[in-house]
Amino acid sequence: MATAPAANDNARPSRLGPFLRSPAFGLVLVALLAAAPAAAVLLGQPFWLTMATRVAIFALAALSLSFILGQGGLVSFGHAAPFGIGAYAVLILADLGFTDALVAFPVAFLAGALFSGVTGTVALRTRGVYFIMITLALAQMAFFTFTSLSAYGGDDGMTLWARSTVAGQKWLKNDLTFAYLAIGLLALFLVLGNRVLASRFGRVFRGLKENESRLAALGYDAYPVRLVAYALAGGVAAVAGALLANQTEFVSPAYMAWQRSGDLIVMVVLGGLGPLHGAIVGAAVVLVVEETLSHLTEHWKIIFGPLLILIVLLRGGLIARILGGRRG
Amino acid sequence: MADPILKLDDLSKNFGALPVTRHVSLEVLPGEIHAVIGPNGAGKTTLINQISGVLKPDRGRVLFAGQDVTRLGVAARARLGLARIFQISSVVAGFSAQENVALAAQAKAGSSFRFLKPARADRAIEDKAAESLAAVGLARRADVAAALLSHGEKRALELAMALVQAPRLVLLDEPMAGTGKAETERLTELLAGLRGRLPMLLIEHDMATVFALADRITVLVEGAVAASGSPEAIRNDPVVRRAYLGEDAHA
Amino acid sequence: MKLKLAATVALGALLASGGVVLGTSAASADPVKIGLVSTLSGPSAALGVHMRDGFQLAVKELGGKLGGQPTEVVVVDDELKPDVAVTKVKALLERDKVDVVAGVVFSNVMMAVAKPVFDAETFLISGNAGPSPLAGKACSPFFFSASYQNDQNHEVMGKFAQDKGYKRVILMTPNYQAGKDSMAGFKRHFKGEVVDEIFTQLGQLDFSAELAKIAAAKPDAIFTFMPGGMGVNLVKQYAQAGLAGQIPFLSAFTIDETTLPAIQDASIGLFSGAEWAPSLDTAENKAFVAAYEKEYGVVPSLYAAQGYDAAKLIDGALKATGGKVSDKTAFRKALAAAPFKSIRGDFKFNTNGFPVQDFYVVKAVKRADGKFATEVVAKVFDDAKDAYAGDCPLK
Amino acid sequence: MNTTLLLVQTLNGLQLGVILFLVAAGLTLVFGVMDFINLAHGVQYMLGAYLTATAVAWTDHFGLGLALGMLATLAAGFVLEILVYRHLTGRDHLEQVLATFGLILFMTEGVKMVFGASPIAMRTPEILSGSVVLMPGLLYPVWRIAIIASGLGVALLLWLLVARTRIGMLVRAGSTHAPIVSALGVDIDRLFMIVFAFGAMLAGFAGSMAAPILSVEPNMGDGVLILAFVVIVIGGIGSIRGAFLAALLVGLVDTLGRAFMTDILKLFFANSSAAKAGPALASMLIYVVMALILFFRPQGLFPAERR
Repeated sequence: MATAPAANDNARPSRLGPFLRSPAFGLVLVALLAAAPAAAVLLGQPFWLTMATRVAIFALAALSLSFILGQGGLVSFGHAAPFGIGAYAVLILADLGFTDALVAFPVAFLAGALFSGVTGTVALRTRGVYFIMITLALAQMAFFTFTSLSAYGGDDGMTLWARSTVAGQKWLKNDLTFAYLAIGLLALFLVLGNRVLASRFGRVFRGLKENESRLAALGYDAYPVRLVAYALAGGVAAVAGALLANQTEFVSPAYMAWQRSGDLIVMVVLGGLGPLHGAIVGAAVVLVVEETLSHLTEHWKIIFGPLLILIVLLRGGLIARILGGRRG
Repeated sequence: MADPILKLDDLSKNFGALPVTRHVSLEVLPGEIHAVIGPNGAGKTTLINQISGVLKPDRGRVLFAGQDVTRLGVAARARLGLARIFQISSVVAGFSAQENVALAAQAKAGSSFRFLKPARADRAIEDKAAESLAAVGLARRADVAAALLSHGEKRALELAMALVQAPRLVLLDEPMAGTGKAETERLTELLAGLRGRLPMLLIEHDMATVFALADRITVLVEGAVAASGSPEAIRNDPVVRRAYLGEDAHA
Repeated sequence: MKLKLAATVALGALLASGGVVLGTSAASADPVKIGLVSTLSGPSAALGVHMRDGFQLAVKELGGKLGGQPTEVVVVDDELKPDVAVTKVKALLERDKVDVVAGVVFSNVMMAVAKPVFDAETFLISGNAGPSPLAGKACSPFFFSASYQNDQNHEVMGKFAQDKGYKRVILMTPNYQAGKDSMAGFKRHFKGEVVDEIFTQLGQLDFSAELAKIAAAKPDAIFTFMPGGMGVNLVKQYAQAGLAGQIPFLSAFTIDETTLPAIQDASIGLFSGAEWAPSLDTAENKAFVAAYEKEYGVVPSLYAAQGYDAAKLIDGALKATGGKVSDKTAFRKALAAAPFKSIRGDFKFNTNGFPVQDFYVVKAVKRADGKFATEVVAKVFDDAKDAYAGDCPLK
Repeated sequence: MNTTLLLVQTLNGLQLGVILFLVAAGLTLVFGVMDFINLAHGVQYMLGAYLTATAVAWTDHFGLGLALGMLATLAAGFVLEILVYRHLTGRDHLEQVLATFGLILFMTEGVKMVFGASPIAMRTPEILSGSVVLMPGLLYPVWRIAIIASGLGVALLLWLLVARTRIGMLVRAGSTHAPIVSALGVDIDRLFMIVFAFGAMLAGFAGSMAAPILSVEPNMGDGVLILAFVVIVIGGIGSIRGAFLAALLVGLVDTLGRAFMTDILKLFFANSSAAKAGPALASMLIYVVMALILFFRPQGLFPAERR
């Protein structure tokens, strides 16, 4: 039973499982998230607004990682690099006088995609653990590069003195508007991501994860397909980074530290490595549990750590079981 | 006589100091089913890996469809029309049977760098895939995940994936390995139905299958060609009988 | 005078326009809520623990009340990650609706949280970090420091080196902004030759490469700024390399009571610049050190002292306003008067919210009871103001 | 750049390399034999430092304390293996990553709660503190020499163990042909337990040796873990020999890079820009080396035999 969960689902079709794995449920999740800011305002809980925004931002970053990791089997341990680059894109553009999101966000996407595209040409030559480590190495290079940028605060980072404008309007100054921008972008990229996965490109990309030699025998070259997916994921991560820069109004190399890459992997794995929207669940669980536990006790990690172990030992636990659909 | 679709020219390969392929030359003619047999360790799999491009020979050339492909990779050879069925069934386990065949069909039908249009909306590909599935008798299993197919069904699925690509040659690496008797018969029938339309290079242990299907047989012993000829000639070749069939005839 | 009045009026108007919404959340019947931001995890947690303990010791001594009001201290761990800090500070402001935010060990965290705190028109009392922007151009009427401006402890060492007549000095700091500021601060009063400026990696563990260079260059003294674990490693390795007796070791935020228990004997005789030391001879200080050692079993560091003073400062200001924070102008005025007896002795606020205070050279010693502590050697600056106050538009 | 300085820095690099090797050896074995990614290996290093420091303070004797500390680390290794690791073998790599990440959080926080966040001290015996004159004008800390010597000694011992004993043979075979080894009737679970606990002890030993020069604090394992991963990936996973050479390479490159990068840059660029870029470049040097090595040898320098 336990060895082939996918087999199970097919042999004994339950109505819930397939629905929870379907893109439609992803939209349900986004809708739930979208309810939080409105509830925050109605119930006078402004902090829910902050949390919902943060969840949306990290969900977007985790979603981009899930695209290559969950669907493509590319375990990047350097995903914080394009994420941080997106944040720096906003800061550096603002410094140069381009404060508009209509400029900053597309540039952030391109910068992240460019970084991932270029580093991907090297990283994608390797496999397995070697890939994990080379992505870490490349991200560390980016990290140290930004710590040495003294014009932008070096290791300390720098305050972004105002949020991006939209077509010259200071709409994003309003936290509610900003929250919906983040959630909106999450929804957009979730839909786009699912579409890409269902496309001809996505079919090949997903197939490569499961059986690369088979696809080679069919005439597919893995390298360019993976490179494009890797670059796209980098671009989306950078958009999340651009959002984070705007939310915290601060940019720092800490955004691209290796621990952050690890956090993103934890979110994706917790979300079950299955459909993209698992990343939303993973990000929400990590951030909300962290916030709740740390509010209870300073030593919250002594609870959170065993929790992670238990989740794995209990076979992926509820989240992964419901959403995972990991294929034997 | 037509030009051979595949021609191996003096192929040699060593693993370290151990020669595993020695001066092998053979041809597959259009429409022909050419079987390679040999005892275990004769270097059959190494040979097929050199043909498909997984391994590069130390010496010699591989000519496919009139082109020297010795230096080309697996994917490039596949794009030239070389399809392969693996010794151990190799399909995309998480995909449905239909999607597996569609994936194969897609490789032959335009660029895969299309990002937004759902792949399933491509009727031409889906129809071709369904047709190919029907041809191997899997029409009713189209929506089942490949992982859940029986062993024989997986082999048939692989065949469907090969067929949908309209290949110029199919490499079959022990297609009957591990299949039951009934399934072996069904598969043999399927392959026999393709005779004349599709050239095949067949590596197989099951002698019944080999002699039922092959137009020509090459016997490989210790990496070298020991004999080559019609099934009749091979059956009667004293060298082969001694070196190979003699030991294996009862197995 | 006139200008000052105008500024106060302007401030009042500013507060009146924005403070209305928030004002309601801090009704005087509720307990006073203080958000204490500190670094409690990661390699630098020791500093944050001291600061938090110092703050909470003061609250405890005051019977759990600040300004006579029941007080709730909400402690959050910034993890030394700026974005985490911002999120947690927003939680303090928006969920816990704190009246005052206090603490913050590191400058990068301070720079990240300052904006949301000021935007919420909440007072921010620094328990340690004093980055130059907040002292100068980006100073804020909502900011007060119970510590120092970042450059000052480095300036102390520069002045000390100058007074000692050292001619050739090597400077070594981590390669980040605070490190560069540190070198700049040192050089402000040191006029001799700086033989080399060595930048190390932040969080570096092994200084053998740098120490070999220093040994080869044979300077009159070295000056370094290596907070936390880096300092522990450096000092241990400095002694092992046989440099301890040879080249005077001047430092800031490197030798203090958070690191001394780990360095122990290797630290004896090494110099540091500080605005406070456990040996400082005031009645309040003696009582504080004794109480802290009794409560936590370790000698307090300057972070603990600053945390303690921060709580006392808030207490004094609340007493002056009758426990109310809602009237921002009144509370600011109360804070600016520094209405408390600092364990450091003399303590006034400059116009930019930073203290005007004395600075000392201190040195590590082993006390009679076997514990290690810093001890005042000499006063270097009297009633010192920071170098950035002139850039601050506040009057 | 005089020769004495170069010599000292080379020794320093060697010393760092030896520490890294001790940590990486266990990591690469566990990875090679059981195909297990253990992120919590750095925790063993930290635990070794804490346990030894405590034991030394308690017994007031260095040798005795070190022995006790090692025993305790070994015991901790067995306990963790029984409680956590054995339930994770054969699982997906990412699940192992998640669970061992949780273990890091738990152990780090636990140590912080027990010992406090402040770094703690470890005494070294008199004869090993201070410096010796290696050659005229070259003073070198005795403790670092002790680290290099003991590290090389352990490396030799490990080599003998792996190359000459039955269990070593099984480990080597297990890293390349696990199914065959278990088919031979070897209890692979027990083999794993032994390899794991032994690797934990090696990491703990590295932590103990590093304790007198580094600050002993709850997070000390994090940075070392990453470097150890760099080492085993450069060396080729499962290869002790590769780990040894890669550890020395990383130790030397990192140390020499930090020592001379700025000076080298000054030969080509303006002083101020060299001073700015030097430390950053030096910091990323080992990663550049790793990326280059993986670019040309995607399986590391000494890949274990094909699986």
